[in-house]
Amino acid sequence: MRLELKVIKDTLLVQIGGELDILAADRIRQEIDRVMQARKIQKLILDLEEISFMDSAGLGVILGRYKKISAVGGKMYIVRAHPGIRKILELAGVHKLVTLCQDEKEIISL
Amino acid sequence: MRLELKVIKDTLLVQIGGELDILAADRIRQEIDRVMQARKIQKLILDLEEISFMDSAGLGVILGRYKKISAVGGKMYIVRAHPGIRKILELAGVHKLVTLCQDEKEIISL
Amino acid sequence: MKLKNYVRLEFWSLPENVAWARTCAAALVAQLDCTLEELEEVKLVVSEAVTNCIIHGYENQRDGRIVVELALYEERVLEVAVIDYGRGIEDLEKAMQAGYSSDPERTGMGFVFMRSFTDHLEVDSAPGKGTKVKMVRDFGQRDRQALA
Amino acid sequence: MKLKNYVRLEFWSLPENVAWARTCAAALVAQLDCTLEELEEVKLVVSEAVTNCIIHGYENQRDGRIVVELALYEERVLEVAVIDYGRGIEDLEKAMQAGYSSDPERTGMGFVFMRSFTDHLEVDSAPGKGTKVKMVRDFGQRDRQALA
Ligand SMILES: Nc1ncnc2c1ncn2[C@@H]1O[C@H](COP(=O)(O)OP(=O)(O)O)[C@@H](O)[C@H]1O
Ligand SMILES: Nc1ncnc2c1ncn2[C@@H]1O[C@H](COP(=O)(O)OP(=O)(O)O)[C@@H](O)[C@H]1O
Repeated sequence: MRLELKVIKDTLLVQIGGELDILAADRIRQEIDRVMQARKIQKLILDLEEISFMDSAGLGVILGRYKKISAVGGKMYIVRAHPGIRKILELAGVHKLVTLCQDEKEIISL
Repeated sequence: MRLELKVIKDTLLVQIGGELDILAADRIRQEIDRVMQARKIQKLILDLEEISFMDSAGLGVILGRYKKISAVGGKMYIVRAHPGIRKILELAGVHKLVTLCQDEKEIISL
Repeated sequence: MKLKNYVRLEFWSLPENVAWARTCAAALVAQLDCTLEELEEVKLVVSEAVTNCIIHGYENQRDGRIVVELALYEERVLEVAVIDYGRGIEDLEKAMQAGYSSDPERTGMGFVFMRSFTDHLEVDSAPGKGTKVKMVRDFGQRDRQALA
Repeated sequence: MKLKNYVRLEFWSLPENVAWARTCAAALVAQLDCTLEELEEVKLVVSEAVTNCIIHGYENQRDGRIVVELALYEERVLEVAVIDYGRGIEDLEKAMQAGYSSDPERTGMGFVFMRSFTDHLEVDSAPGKGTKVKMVRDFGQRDRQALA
């Protein structure tokens, strides 16, 4: 699993690569929460382009971060999710809570 | 496993792709022997570039074909073997019986 | 239906073995000439069932024993069983509800995914004894419908 | 040495399961952070031992039972056991000789490869009962030598 976090003003951009399952979930959860605690983040963007697999443990990380950012009045976005990943997100209703976009350009300029 | 046979005059060029193990061995053995029986082959060239795995079952196919072509006074060549495959061929002493070459151009023009 | 191949995996309840188990399952099912998408779906349902053994069955203890049985039948039918000998499920009906989870960190979507990506799902559980999840996926259905 | 992970595969003596078994072995050993070359070597030795079970142990019968046990120890040590319950080996010393094969179609290089790509090879066989091949590969050797 690869994980890269970038803060641009009040935006946290998270790039996740590899298999997002129970093994990866803990590390991703911790790293995102650490940055969200240290900085005043209002936009959380997850870039899922490099994700090759995701199950409900990965979904749990996403929904958990959604709850956190919503609690502080922020917003969450998912960019570049492949069709397979998108199907799982939609089955779980994530698309109703989180905006799915092609890329982050429009979000950052908002 | 992928297998392609091409006859050019008295030369049989065999391109093998994928995993050369016990499962692939039978098919390769049969197809080569079929052509060698139908045509007067004097040069047998095995192109191993697309081989991703080979074990002693694959080695058995190679040594078996070496015996056949030698019995009719022909010669055998192996081209484009990767380092990992080359190591196995050398451990088994195949390089002392069969010429290992970079490509088939020089062989065909011989 | 004739059984064409059968394998059995047994392993410890370690989080790193979830990826291993789904890789082994997909590598076997590849013998049925599936599409990449179908293989991804097999990976998903195996991942869900095995993760449940670790998190719920053994409550993250690392020395639990998990068994995965994979059977390939004629006409491209796959049967998967995932078994643990852990705490079991008290109220199976509640557990199977979409969105229900006994763990606040989880989504309660595991059984939803298992049901969505298989043709048959059966759960057998005894509190204190363990849980067996059986799933059937019929990859040949489409071929047979096309012929009919 | 502390055991860190243990898995067990059980499967039928089908030629298509040789590729499956070596894929499963490599997928597990990847947990030790090996190089691609080292993983290829693991695939090779597992392939040799499992192929022997099928060809020699069960003489190509398709309903034999093969067991592969994989144990990962601390300090990156791998132990593999490949077991069949087939015909067994009469003369073990002869069988282990480089180039010896009881089958004219084979090369007699199987045990040579198993020995070349592991640090320890042990064969236990009883005629009529079966054969167990145990191999140990110490991937941590180099790390420890570099430190010393
Ligand atoms: N192997 C198991 N052992 C014990 N309980 C289980 C097992 N699998 C599932 N359960 C119970 O069923 C509930 C629902 O499972 P599931 O739909 O996979 O959602 P989740 O895993 O997100 O909780 C779990 O929260 C748990 O209480
Ligand atoms: N699992 C087994 N069961 C019975 N005999 C075996 C087994 N493995 C190896 N042998 C015997 O040992 C011999 C040497 O094995 P090996 O070095 O792998 O060469 P090969 O498989 O090419 O014959 C075999 O020819 C066979 O007689």
